[in-house]
Amino acid sequence: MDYTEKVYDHLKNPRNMGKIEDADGEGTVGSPVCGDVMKIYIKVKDNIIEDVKFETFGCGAAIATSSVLTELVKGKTIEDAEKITNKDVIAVLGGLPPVKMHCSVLAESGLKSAIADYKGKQDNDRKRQGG
Amino acid sequence: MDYTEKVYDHLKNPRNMGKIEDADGEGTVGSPVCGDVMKIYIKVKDNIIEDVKFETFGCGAAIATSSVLTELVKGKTIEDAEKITNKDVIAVLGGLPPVKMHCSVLAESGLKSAIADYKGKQDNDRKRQGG
Amino acid sequence: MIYMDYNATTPCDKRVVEEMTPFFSGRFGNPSSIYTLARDAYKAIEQARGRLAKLLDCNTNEIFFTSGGTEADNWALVSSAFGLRNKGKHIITSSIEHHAVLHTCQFLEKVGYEVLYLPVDKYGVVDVDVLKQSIRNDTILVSVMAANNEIGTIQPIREIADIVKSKGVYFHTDAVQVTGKTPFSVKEMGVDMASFSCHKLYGPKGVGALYVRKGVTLPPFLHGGGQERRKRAGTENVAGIVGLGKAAEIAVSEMAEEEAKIRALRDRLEQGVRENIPEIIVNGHPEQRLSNTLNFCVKAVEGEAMLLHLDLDGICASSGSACTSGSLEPSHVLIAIGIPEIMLHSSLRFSLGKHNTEGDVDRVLEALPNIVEKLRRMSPLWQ
Amino acid sequence: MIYMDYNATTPCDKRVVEEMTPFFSGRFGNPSSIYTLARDAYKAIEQARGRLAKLLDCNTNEIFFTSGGTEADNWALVSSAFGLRNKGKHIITSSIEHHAVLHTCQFLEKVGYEVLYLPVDKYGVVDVDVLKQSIRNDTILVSVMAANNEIGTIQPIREIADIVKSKGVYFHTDAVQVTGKTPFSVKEMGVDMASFSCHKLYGPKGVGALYVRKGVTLPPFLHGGGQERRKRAGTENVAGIVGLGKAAEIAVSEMAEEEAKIRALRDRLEQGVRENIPEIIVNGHPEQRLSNTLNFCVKAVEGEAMLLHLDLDGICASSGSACTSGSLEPSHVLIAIGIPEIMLHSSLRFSLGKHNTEGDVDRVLEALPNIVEKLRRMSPLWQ
Ligand SMILES: Cc1ncc(COP(=O)(O)O)c(C=O)c1O
Ligand SMILES: Cc1ncc(COP(=O)(O)O)c(C=O)c1O
Ligand code: FES
Ligand code: FES
Repeated sequence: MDYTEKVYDHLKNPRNMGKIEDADGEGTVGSPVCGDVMKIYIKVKDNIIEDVKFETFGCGAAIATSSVLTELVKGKTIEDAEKITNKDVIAVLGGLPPVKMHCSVLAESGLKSAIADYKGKQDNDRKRQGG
Repeated sequence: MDYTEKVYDHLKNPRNMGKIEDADGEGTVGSPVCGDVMKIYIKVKDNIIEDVKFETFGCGAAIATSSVLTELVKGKTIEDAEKITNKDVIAVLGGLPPVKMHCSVLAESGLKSAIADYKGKQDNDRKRQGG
Repeated sequence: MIYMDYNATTPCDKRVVEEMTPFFSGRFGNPSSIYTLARDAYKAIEQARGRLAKLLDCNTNEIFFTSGGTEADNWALVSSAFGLRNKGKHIITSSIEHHAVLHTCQFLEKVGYEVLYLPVDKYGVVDVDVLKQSIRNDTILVSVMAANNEIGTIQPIREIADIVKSKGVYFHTDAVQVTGKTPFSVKEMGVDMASFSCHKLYGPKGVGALYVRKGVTLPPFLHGGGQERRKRAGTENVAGIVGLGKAAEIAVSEMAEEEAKIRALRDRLEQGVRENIPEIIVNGHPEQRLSNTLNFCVKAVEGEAMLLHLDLDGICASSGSACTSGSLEPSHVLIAIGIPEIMLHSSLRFSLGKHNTEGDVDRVLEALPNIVEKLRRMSPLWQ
Repeated sequence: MIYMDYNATTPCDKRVVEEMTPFFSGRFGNPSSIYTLARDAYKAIEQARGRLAKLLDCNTNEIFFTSGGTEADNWALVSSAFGLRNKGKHIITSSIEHHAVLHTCQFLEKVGYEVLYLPVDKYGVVDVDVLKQSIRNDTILVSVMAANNEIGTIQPIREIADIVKSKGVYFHTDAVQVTGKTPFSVKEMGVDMASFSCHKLYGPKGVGALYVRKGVTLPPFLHGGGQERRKRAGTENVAGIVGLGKAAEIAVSEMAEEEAKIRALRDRLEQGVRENIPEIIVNGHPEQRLSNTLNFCVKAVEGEAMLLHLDLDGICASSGSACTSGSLEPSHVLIAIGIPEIMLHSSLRFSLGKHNTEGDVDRVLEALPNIVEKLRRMSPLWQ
């Protein structure tokens, strides 16, 4: 097994690590029993992801992919963010060991789940506003 | 597998190697198919083995034991010679590798067979002389 | 670099390498050949056998060299099973064995054997009562490891051997982790077979041995030439075996002193970890444990993440056994001792050795709490 | 000392030892661990795999390292047999295989398999017609060696592979003796599995490899940790594998030149023996023979006696295979090629290698006739 330098870089200096207390969307995926839990927080303004943060309990690949994902997402529209896949994340990292490929799916799912949460809240808001 | 120095000594300088053309007794044991053939010749005078020679087709142990045997036998009475066993031969050699123990039996048998041949001839002579 | 993964492997002692080296290019004869060069290699192997026999406290002709602990385990189990198949097809082992035993048992299950995996208590000690009740008429082999590689728990081998042998059943122990760390006499323990691996005691990888007590009938596992008294075919790893012999000789004379020193360092590390990192669980038996091993779970932090950060700080450790580091399954040993599911991915193992110093321990105690704190700050499971 | 027993084993090339040495004490990590030290060892193994793949002309992921040729042979045969037992229990091999194959077949016979041992002609070439007629619906494996260790005869592997594979049966070849002596491409030969041993090509003893063609299903033989892509458990013999890689690399670049040189020396020796020793029989195929091997029977003289005398003159040779030197049974290979019973104990094998010179050959030609004469004078079978 062999991680790229990029992976180590994100391990050492994870980008956008932490919570957003008043997040507009929030997604949790994985389970501690499986050895990986990831939480993605997003702050959205005018359909643009203005801020994003992650929390990860997981292996090196899980941490690095969540860190990269937040970098890719920041400043993108919701629609563009939804197009980001684990392949994009892996490409930024310069590859992942074969046994670790699945970890990258976690980050993609985490983001999808946060966006779904955001959209759900939007709908609710609209409904409450009498839409 | 490990031969003693004594074995190598007898290999290099086999004692009493060769034929006795007018032997009083002669014994052949073993078979080329089994990988070992030994021939012992004895010359007897007044019940004493005056001369003894061997020919051997066989492994290092076979050669060394036949060589040692001839040394032990020379000058002994028939009765004393008959008492010589493979253990005596092995003792002189300072031991033999376990897989080679059986080879020493060959020399003992060769001598026994030569003595039997000698005795048979004696009997015949005696008979012929009207015994 | 601070190396604290001696249960995974050890560096060769310089004296071991020195003794091995001539056998590569100079004294290179095939021990089965007949000429002087070859007999020299043969004698070197027999000298090594004598040295290992001293460490294990057995006769030289009870030792058979193998390609490592894994082959020794496979040999003992598979050949016992095939050799005794007319007597029965029931095998008993423990649930915390090394994969070399566990996966071999699973193979045997596939080809028609029945295997019982004994439970262990929270310290990892085999339940001797269950063992007693489980031996049947068709039980052909019991295999319980002497010391566990992950948590270090030492089994009551003598007691187990007494029970097993009173029923006329063969008893094998995987002694890979105990050898060279603490005295272990196969004779006193009363075992029938025992596996060893050289790279755990400052010798080379790829060589080991199986002890087979005189009187035990064990068919060969590797078939071929007549090496190792027709019990283990294959041209001997002469240099490796010579290394094993030297490593055993060194262990005989230096083990006691090293063990005391290493235990003190391990205890210092354990105390420091307990004091400086909140919410951990130390695994394994408090006393009946390898003197060099410290295994613990760190709440809300994943094992590999800690290892990678330790590596960035120049510290080599493990999250369990080396063989499972690349895998994603939680440790079967931690499961067996009842660690809560949520902690199964949070283990860390430090296993110390003779090159470690107090300075090493202190540097680990400096680095680790920061790493844990950083990862906990990142963890959605940490409040 | 004149060493002419390169088929038994070879001295390590200095460059091989040089490359291995750092992996004992410095670069000693366990390749399965996660930290930098360990990844370094892992990468070294993968580099070695690449180098061997070049020599064998295959993909890197088709190579699995073992503890030698014997383990590779056992693995290929035993695991094929168990893995395919539902398809059939019929195995075909030749009557002149190395014991690592023959004794494994005998083990399989004991546990319920049926083995056919193909006859060979007077040169030791397998009877391809018998092979053709012998493949049945329940045949699961054919194993024929690439080159014989005793007499050097090279089999028509490509032709055999075509026949075997046209019937949908797996084909394994013991390529231990051919590797590094003459080019051998597993791809061109079309084999499914092939065994190799490092100590026959100027590398260390106790390490080898099994080639398993992509697409071939072969269960593991050694069970345990996840090494070698879960196909061969056991902590890797890192130094040995690195040595194997280097030996392979050297073979790739130097083999052609060495082979020509060695063949010339062997031919000089053969001619000298024919001219100076009456009543001999040269064994093996006149052309389809390893370029380094000369095996002959000397009428009325026993093999071991000649070897011991050669040793006293500082010459290392063999009477057949190294494994049988200690044994008392005549060579099954010589029996199979029809050597008369009375000559079976009279064989001598010289196998040359890259350190031999014309001077070596001439000294052997000086010594040997005298030895034969001396022993013939002593022999009751010589007139
Ligand atoms: C308890 C135990 N058994 C067996 C083995 C396997 O030994 P080896 O790596 O020599 O194959 C190991 C270590 O890897 C071990 O710790
Ligand atoms: C043809 C052949 N097969 C297999 C082997 C066994 O290889 P190893 O000695 O590495 O176990 C040898 C040599 O010993 C051999 O010559
Ligand atoms: S997140 Fe589970 S192994 Fe990487
Ligand atoms: S005489 Fe037959 S092996 Fe020695």
